[in-house]
Amino acid sequence: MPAFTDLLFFAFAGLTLLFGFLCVANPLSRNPVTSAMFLVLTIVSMAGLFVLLHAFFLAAVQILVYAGAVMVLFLFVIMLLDLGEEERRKLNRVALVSGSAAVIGLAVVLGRALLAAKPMAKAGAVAADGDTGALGRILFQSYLLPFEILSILLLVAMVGVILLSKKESR
Amino acid sequence: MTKVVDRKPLTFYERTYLPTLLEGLKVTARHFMRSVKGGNAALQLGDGYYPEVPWQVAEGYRGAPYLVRDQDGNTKCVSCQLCEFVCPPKAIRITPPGADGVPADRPNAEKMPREFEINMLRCIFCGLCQEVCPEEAIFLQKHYSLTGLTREEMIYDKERLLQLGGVHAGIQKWKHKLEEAREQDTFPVKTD
Amino acid sequence: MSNAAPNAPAPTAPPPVEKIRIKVDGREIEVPKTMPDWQGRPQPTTMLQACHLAGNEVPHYCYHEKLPVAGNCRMCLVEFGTPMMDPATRKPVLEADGSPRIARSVLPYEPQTPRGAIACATPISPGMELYPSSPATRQMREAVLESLLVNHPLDCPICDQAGECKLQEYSVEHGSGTSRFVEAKVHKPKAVDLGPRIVLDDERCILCTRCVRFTKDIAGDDALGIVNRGSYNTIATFPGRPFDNNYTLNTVDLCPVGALTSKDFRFKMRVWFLKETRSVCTSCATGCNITIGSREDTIHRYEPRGNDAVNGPWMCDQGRLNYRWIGRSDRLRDVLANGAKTTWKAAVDAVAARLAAAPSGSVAIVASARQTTEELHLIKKLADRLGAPTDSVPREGEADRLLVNADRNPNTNGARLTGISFTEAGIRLPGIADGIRAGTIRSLVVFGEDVTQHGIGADLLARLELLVASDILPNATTAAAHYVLPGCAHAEKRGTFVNAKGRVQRFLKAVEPKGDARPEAEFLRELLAGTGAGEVPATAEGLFNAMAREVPAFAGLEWAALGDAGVNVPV
Amino acid sequence: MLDQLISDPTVRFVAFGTLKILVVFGVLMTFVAYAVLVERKLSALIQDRVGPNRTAPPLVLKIPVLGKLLQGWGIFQPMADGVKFFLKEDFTPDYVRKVYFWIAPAITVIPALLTIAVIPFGSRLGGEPMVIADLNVGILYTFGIVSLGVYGIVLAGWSSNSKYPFLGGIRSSAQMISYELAMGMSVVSVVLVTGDLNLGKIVEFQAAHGWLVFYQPLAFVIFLVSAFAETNRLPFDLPESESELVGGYHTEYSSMKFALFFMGEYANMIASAAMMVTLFFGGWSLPFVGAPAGTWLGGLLHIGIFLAKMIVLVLVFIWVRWMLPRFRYDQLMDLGWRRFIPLALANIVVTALVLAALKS
Repeated sequence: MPAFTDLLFFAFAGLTLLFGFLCVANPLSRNPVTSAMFLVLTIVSMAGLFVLLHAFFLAAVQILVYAGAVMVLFLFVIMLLDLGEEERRKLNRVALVSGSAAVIGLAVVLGRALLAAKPMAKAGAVAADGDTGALGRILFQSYLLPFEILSILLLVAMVGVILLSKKESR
Repeated sequence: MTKVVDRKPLTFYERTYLPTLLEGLKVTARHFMRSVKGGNAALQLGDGYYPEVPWQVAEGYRGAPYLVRDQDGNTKCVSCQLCEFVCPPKAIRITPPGADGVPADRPNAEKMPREFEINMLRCIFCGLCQEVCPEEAIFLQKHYSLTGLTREEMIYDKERLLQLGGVHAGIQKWKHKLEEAREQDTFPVKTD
Repeated sequence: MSNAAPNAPAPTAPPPVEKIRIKVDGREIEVPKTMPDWQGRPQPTTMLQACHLAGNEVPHYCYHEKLPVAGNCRMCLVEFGTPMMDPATRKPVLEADGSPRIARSVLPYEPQTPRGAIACATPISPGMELYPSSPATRQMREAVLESLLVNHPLDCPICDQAGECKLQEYSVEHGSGTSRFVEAKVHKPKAVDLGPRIVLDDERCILCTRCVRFTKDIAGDDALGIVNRGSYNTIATFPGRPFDNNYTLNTVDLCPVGALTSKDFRFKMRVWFLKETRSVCTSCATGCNITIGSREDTIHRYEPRGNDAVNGPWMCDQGRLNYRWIGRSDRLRDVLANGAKTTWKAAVDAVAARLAAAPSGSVAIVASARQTTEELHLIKKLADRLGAPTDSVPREGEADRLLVNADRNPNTNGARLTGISFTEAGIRLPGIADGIRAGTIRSLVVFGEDVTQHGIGADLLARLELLVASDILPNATTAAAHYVLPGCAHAEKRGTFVNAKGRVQRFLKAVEPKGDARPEAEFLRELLAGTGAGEVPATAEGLFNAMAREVPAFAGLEWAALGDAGVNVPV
Repeated sequence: MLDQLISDPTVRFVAFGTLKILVVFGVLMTFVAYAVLVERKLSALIQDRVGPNRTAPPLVLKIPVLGKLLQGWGIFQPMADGVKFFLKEDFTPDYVRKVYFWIAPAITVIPALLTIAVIPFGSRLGGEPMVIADLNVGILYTFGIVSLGVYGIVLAGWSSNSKYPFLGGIRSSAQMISYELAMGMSVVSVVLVTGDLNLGKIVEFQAAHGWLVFYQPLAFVIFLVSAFAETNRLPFDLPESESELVGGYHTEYSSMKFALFFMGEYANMIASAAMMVTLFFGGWSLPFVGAPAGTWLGGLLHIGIFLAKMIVLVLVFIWVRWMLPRFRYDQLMDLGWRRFIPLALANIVVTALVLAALKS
């Protein structure tokens, strides 16, 4: 039933965009907790998109790691800091110009990349039915170096946090 | 001089939480087995327990506060509102008589509350109202199990409080004052 | 010396008062030799005033700052000592260490018995030593209280004074706690109807005569007196004559016990429940300072609040009892558009749009001198924006020699200073009526007044395309209005009035507005924004400060600097 | 026509799927209700009390002996509780953040119910696999859904706008994250042994090779303890600890909204027990015997075996509650981060080494 899958795709894609928009520019509420909750919904809808691509592993990990852990930490921090309603700020001209320049630049790069890409060449073969084995092979063979570098980056961040938060002991 | 008591360091075995776990298991299992085997008298179904046989309160028990009447059947409360003021959960609500309100049903006492309400949902049976009352008009009595179907029902009004409270025979201060005044023929005394 | 000096020079500083040194509780202080008495004339400083300056309050019943001294309650007895004089040499007797020897006020034939002096009437002299905390003073106070309580009925539970009763307070502070009195108390009449507003309970009276002195010396109506002898002393009026003048209720404030009580406040609410809010009386242009006693959004009484620049500690009965209208059940509660209930946003938006669309000069505004100065200022801004003529309504009555002003509007000067009315209120009203009759004025905005009573009759109102009325109580104008915007009484908002003498006084909010009613300044602010007249601050403080910057008459004033007593501006 | 419909795979899938969902949901809800009763009865027996023994409809009481007996066992108590929850006044305090306050109970209870979807509660019944959704990444799905459950508690605590619920919410978020890590890591070694993320396959592996609890005892202990923490059960019920936080995150809740939290806790407990049965106790299989059932009787027997194991584990959950006092918060964190995570990591390394050695 390709039509049904397409329908689901558009539903999830639309929801992702809607929730993403509500996360950053909610016209009804400027509450940081509301924004965080919409980010969670964005992540969940994106997981839906992954499921449609038969990337079950990725979908599950997306929810487990981002929605389940990272966002809970976000919420934890927001609540502990007791952030109030965000004031609607006046637009800063410098920020506006530089911000839109950045967005346009990013859009150009992304557009070119998308145009250059071959549509759906062999993506299906790699993540067929969420084969964790295939994913593991890619991660630990083809992209081992970036993976390890990322791990070291995280390690560095972790060490930094421990150093910063550790109490002075004499 | 503070005395520092050193904690006995736990052994590795103890730090695994296992001994306490086993100990707990032993205790709970022992009680469970005893209950199941019938060592527990309470297990025997039957009568003699609370809902069927109401609990007899002890002397001096402090239950719900009610208003009382004196031996002549008059309202003792004079609407001084001290109980309303002292009530920690703000359960008492008194409507004073005002200038044109009904005078007290006792001669000489001049006033009594137009309305006296106790919200039994708020009342904590602390007894401060009884403590503070200069007229001995409110007493904590023996009711402890107050129920109702609505919140409104649990706000007891003056009539209900007086009816539940009954009669408290005590010194009739205002009557005594009136009699004392009547014995002095110097001044006419208003009796109503 | 020229007596033709209309612009009096700046008043010269009063000549420095001579100081004398005395000791209070062993602590040496310097006090002025004379101090103003109840009429403000300099008189030798009394022991009571000296103790007050030393920070030691002497208890008293009959003494009152603003009344002649009687010295009959004996509560202020204080032990004292004076430097000894050698009768032969007329020189002070000195102790071995060179300090003057002090003769304590104990009786010569009974050395243990203190012989104090009444502090309210005894002047001090140089070198005097006062002992307001000594055991002898304490003993005297205890004895006086015991004697005052001999015949007191102790019926605090049914006494309205309980909670603000000096007898209660001093009994706690200085009394003995038990009575040695076993005989039957003398019973006197209770609940005596003294006049239309006063009830007297003779048993509670301690015969301090404050009420007698007030009615004689302040109110000028020698109505009260003391009759009978000894234990049977009672306060009374002349037989068959009620105690009735416009200041009788001040005796209730003065009465330190519950003998004189107000019929209006009688048995209404215990005083310890009342929230006290500093406010200003609105019954006339005098602007007496008052304290509003309210509980849970119900106002129970007004009391005068001392302010020597305005009303001293007094106020008139008429103003004091003029509070019931705030709690009236027919108060305007709903925002109405053509008689139908609507929301504030809808009504204010519609009114703002129609006013903004009206051609310049076709709108007129009638404001009220009962409104706050800030509101009048906002109305003026709105009028300037719309090119509208404005005025307020005069309200005249009879003045008396004490406090009541002939102008019965609390803020006529505010209306003048903000430019709402011309030098005299109401002279532009006929012009507005003519404009409506001629058809040049087609929209009218009315604040807090019934214009049908003031020359703009119902027939004229019917000709208007738009009639907006903001008021507190319904009247003929609100009945005819297309839009009704419910407003607030002064007790429900904050703001300032300018009294007849140009004193800017602020008042605070005591109770919540009824129903949907809102302070006028709030929706005026929205109207201003809606008609494009700009943004104004949202709070009473901000509004006042902004007004002080814009209106020359208030230049340099600030909300915070007004204080509780107010500030004078030239009028 | 009807035959054709039945043989159509899509129709079969939808029909059986719906049926399974309904039955599983019904059974789960009954379990939740009676778990409460069992908890109350068991705690009463442990503490020398009687427990609920008063509720009974008048008609039942008329039955000579059985009526009195059923009443004594409190069989009708859950129904009375349910009726009470529905009839209680459902109030929302004025000062709460209303939207979050209302959806928080739902967020708590829904993940607990969703977890059940991937649990193979039997082998086969009439050729139909006894699992609602046979997912390839079943374990990950469970963890993902369970990790969402914390939002209910955190939002309930935050939206109540009151100090005790807030502390409960904060505690819960930290506790859940900490123990999710240990729990996830303990399962990794299980997955290493079985080589599959599909829960059905894991059960089949155990049916063939024996229960995993014997292969991975350490992983089981860590999983069990973490399950206590994840379900907020004593000794780790710090988010609601009555003695210090009044009721924790559900202090401000009443009526059905409170009942949802209550149901969420018990549903979570049952889901954890089911998960443990699947992962460590061979699911529907008995030690070293059993293959997917071919007959109806066999299928039902397998479901029975699964349920029996699950009930035993639920009883363990309940028993522990009356056995141990509450942990201190720092002890809880210490146990999670400094004991279980290193132990689980070590377990993974050892398992991997052993597996590699066996392979080579």
